[in-house]
Amino acid sequence: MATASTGLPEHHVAHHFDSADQEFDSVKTGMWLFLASEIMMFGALFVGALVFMTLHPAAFREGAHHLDWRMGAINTFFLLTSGLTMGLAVIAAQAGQQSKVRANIILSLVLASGFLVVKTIEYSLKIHHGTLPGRLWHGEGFHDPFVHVFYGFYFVMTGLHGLHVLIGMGLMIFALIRSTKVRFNRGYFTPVEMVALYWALVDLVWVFLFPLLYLIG
Amino acid sequence: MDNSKTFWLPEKASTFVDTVDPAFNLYLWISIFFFGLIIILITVFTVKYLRRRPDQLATAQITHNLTLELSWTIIPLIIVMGLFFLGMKGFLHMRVAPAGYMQVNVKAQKWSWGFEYPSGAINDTLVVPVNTPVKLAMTSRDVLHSFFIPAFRTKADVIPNRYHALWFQATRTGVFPVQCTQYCGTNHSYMLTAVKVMEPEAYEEWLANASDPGKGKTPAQFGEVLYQKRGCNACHSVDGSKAVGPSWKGLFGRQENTSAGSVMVDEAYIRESMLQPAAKVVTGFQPVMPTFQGVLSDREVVAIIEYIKTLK
Amino acid sequence: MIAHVHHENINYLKASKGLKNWLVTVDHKRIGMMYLASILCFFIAGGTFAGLFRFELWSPLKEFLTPDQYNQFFTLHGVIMVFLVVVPGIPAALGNFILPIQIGAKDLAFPKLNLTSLYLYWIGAAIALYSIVAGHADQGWTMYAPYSLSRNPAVLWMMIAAFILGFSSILTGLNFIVTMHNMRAPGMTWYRMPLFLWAMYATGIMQIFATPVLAITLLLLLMENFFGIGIFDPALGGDPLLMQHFFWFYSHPAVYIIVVPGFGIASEVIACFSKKDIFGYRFVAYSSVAIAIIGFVVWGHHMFVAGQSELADSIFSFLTFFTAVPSAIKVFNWTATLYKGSIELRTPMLYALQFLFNFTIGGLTGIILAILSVDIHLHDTYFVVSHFHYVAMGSTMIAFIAGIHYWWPKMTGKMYNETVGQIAAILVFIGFNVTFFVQLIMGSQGSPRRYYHYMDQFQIHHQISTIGFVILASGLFLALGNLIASFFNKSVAPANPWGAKTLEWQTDSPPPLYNFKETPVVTHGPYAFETEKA
Amino acid sequence: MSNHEYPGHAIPKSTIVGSYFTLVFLTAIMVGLSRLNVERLGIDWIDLHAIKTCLIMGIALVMGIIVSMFLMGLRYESKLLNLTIFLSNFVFLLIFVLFTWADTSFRGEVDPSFNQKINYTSPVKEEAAGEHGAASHEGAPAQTAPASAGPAQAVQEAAPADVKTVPAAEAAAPAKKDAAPAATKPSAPSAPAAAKPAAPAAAKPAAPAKEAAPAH
Repeated sequence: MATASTGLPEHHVAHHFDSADQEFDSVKTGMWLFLASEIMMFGALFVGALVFMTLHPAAFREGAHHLDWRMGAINTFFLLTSGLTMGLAVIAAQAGQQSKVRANIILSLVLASGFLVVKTIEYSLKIHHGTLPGRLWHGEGFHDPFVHVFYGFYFVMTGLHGLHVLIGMGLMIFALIRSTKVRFNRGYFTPVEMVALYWALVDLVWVFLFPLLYLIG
Repeated sequence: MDNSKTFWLPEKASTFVDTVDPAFNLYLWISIFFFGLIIILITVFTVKYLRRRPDQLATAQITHNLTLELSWTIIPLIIVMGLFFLGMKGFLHMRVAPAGYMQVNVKAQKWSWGFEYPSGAINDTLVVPVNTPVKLAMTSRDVLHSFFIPAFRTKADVIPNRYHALWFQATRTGVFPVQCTQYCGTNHSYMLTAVKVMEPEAYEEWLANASDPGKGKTPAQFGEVLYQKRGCNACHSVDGSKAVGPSWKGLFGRQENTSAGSVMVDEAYIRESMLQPAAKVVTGFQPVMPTFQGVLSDREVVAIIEYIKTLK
Repeated sequence: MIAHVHHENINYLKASKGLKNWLVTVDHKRIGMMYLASILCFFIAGGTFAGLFRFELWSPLKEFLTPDQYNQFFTLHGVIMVFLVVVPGIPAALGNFILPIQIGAKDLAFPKLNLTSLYLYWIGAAIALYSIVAGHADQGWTMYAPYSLSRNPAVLWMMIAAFILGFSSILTGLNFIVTMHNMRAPGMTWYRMPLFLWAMYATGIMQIFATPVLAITLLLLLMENFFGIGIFDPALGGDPLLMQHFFWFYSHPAVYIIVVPGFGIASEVIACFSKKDIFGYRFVAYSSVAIAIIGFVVWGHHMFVAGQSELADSIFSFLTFFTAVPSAIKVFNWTATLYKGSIELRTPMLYALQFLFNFTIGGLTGIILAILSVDIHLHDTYFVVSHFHYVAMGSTMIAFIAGIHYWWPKMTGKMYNETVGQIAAILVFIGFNVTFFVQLIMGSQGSPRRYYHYMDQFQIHHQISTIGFVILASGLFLALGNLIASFFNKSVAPANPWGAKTLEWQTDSPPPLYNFKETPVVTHGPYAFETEKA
Repeated sequence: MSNHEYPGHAIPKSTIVGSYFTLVFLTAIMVGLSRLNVERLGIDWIDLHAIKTCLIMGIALVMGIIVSMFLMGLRYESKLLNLTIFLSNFVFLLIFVLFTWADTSFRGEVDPSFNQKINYTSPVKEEAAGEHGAASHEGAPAQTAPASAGPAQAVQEAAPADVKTVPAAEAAAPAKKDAAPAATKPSAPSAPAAAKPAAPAAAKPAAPAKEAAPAH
């Protein structure tokens, strides 16, 4: 076990659990069930997009054509790298290196905010071009009468994903606070593991969202 | 054969009756059999094994019997599969109109039905010849509605911005109620009309004089016919009583304050209120009136205005 | 944290005093009781809305409600009953209380998450009540586009309320599944768990995998209302049928979330009062999970006349018939449990037999709606209204009341008056069947649902139904009064008044803070815990 | 696998870093593939665009598997519970999308006029009005037109093919009925015809037959 240099209190198992292992398993399965409901939520949006794609393929292609794939690629890079740093944070937590955990989480926060910055640039470009969903639409040079529905889907899906990036960043800050309150070691690293799981889900959703919206056009 | 109402099903008046009723009655007997079986078993067991002494134990702890379990898994499965094919065969017959059908356009709007015949005749009740397949191309002008004729055992939702088809073939003459079954707002339960089935000759004669409703009538009389046929009566009264819309009695020449200031009710205001109803809404009323742009011809607009003038 | 002195054996009601302790408790028993109180209040509220328009329908003419008020009341009746009473109903109230005790655990896996789900329920309920004040929500609980796209503020608030209540339901399901996987008492394998828990497990699956799709449907409806994105709105080229697909993909599993917990309670009560183990334990357990899975593939049978393609109609009709098989297995197994038993007709048993009667009619009237040709005639008529009331009210609520009566001594340590309970049960049985059986006939005669003004020939049916409502309401209030009165009698109920054989009756009632003095070790089946009847 | 006195499993650092680089590499391939302009290659006997789409989604699927199996540690789980939870998601979503497609792409088999969308307004402003069939504006439905800035471009649709304002005499005799409904088309789920591009009728330059409403 790493030396208790940080002088932080040890984590003790909640009263209704019998062992640390049972607690960790329960928390992990609970997290996976929560991630399942998140996947079902995004999945329902993907189904909506797929059905719209088959109903109006031309509109989908025209809409996707006007998206900037470079911004999407940069965002993918940001998310994948922040996924890496969160994975390294978990390994550091298991090794009991408290400061390394904080460093990795802060790095992930920076990369995540990079993602949001690129996302706001993209949104401001859309607002500038006027390609906003429904009533707000005042885009120029579009032919297909359903292209505004594509942007409806685009904004709902990337907006909801962006919201989940924000939630993920909030959870990272929670993990940072926990890292100052309790010592992580091989026996207890649950908060970092769960935040990393949640962040990996945000990656997973983006990995499917990026090609569907940006690349298929 | 007896076409009147039975205990479970309404009167019989279309070819679909011999698709739906036998299936309904067959299922009725299946469910009576199973319901009776279970209720008799429950009452017999309860009475027979009632606990008479407080410490009386169960006479036998039988907890499973595979053959019994499999039997009440397989038998219901077979029954329901039979029901499925019965239902599907009848369903396809009810959805595919035979060749040589007569087409009528149905326009549903909030709380009234409009029927348009290819010959240009318009009516607020559906008049059809007997023993000829009729296909309705239905569309709605605002929200979802549903065209349901209990006597014909048929129903189809009416979807805005699309044509949804429904066909039937009446087997006897008479007037059969039509109801809207998809919730559509305040007067959803008043959105009623009727199907009038006539002999072919009587139908042709009706169609002839219905095709040009204005023939041989003064514009005011034609306006009165339109008041009925175009569904204006659904929202505007002619006896001064306030309905969904303002009453037409004594309307012409009156000063009305509207959402766009006070206006003298003249021909231009009435015409504008028909084509852009939301422009000047009389205060105290909701802007729910659909537009009649592209629905009323100019002659009809003039006729209605003349009719309003006569209502003092 | 206030230092409150407690050792294991004080019962949970006396463990800590004061409203504050109740509102921040993480004890599953207290959360279950708070859920039970809220759900019964909303049941009364939903019932009064039903009563109001039941009296209005006494004659086809206007009695005392305008058409708009009638529409608002049937919408509120639908929303309150579905989202606030029967969907959370049995899992949140009885499940929260009984599940940890039945598997011998000290508490659910995530007590704080359980409290969060209770607060989400209360916030959602508050917003739903606010939408009554905010305006007139008259779009029905089904919120079909394009009628629900009228940017009516009350409708938008109701959508936000349903959105939040959905998350409360997800968190409850999540808690149950994790608890059942990881926190069973040593020695309790899956087949040594009582059937109530199998029902909770099946409900949890549906809650986790179906409710998020409701969240997306409501999100898209809100986007459609605010920005007119044109996915559902036909005037903008959207497809109202797509909205119905999204809505029913959640709402059909939701009706199984409503009824499957009722099966769980029925299995417990019938087995206990005929002094026999349930007949065909594994078949009944598997049929609960089978219903949960099949519940996901049949949603299209709500849209046979809505303009769906004929291929989809046939697929959905074919798959809907498969739901008949697990239900038939359950009904036959319950009936077989009575065979050669020693049946004692106490109040819970009266309600359980009544559940069996109503669910048989509910199930049979459901299967006819899957026959494609007959459904074209029966769809959206009172036949459908009667079918889902036989299942949601006649099966689920009656099983809920049976469960409350069955576990009342365990939950409160008090005993209710037996004869008053039996009278109430009979009144409820008569009232329910008079109210809803006549609606079957009205529906097949072609009377559409949600009608304020109906054809004269149906007046007699509506009048009988209203009389039935009066009997049903009186029976329900009598039962409620009987239970509340039990708080005031002094005698403490014995630990196992019915000689039941499941684990939760081995601890004393009301149970101590951590349910058992020491964690029990399970060495045999779920229905073999022998304690002599006190 | 996980030694029992320590909870969870320690995923080796090499796996995490390795999967990260694989993911970045796959992203690069995916983006490169999407930039490939297949029309230029001139191969028309095979639908290159469809293949490109399948390849891109295939790579996305592989990336998804890498993220879930290695980064999220599903591969190292002792119990299969979390994996079943994860996979059953996709089973339910597959059911959802397949049955919804069974509805949307097979509509109008019996009655083709059901697929025609009429009188819908689209905020997308149209430069060349003619390009889209006769988008005549006079039939624009003005019912609560959305207050979108761009003038609502009304797509006035042809009435269902079989209702033409033909002289009354011919009305009864259904002369030419191009939407002749096929005899009871066996709707057994045989291999569906190539997924009919359900492009809206707007794209079809149908001869603009007037609405069946009486002549204006």
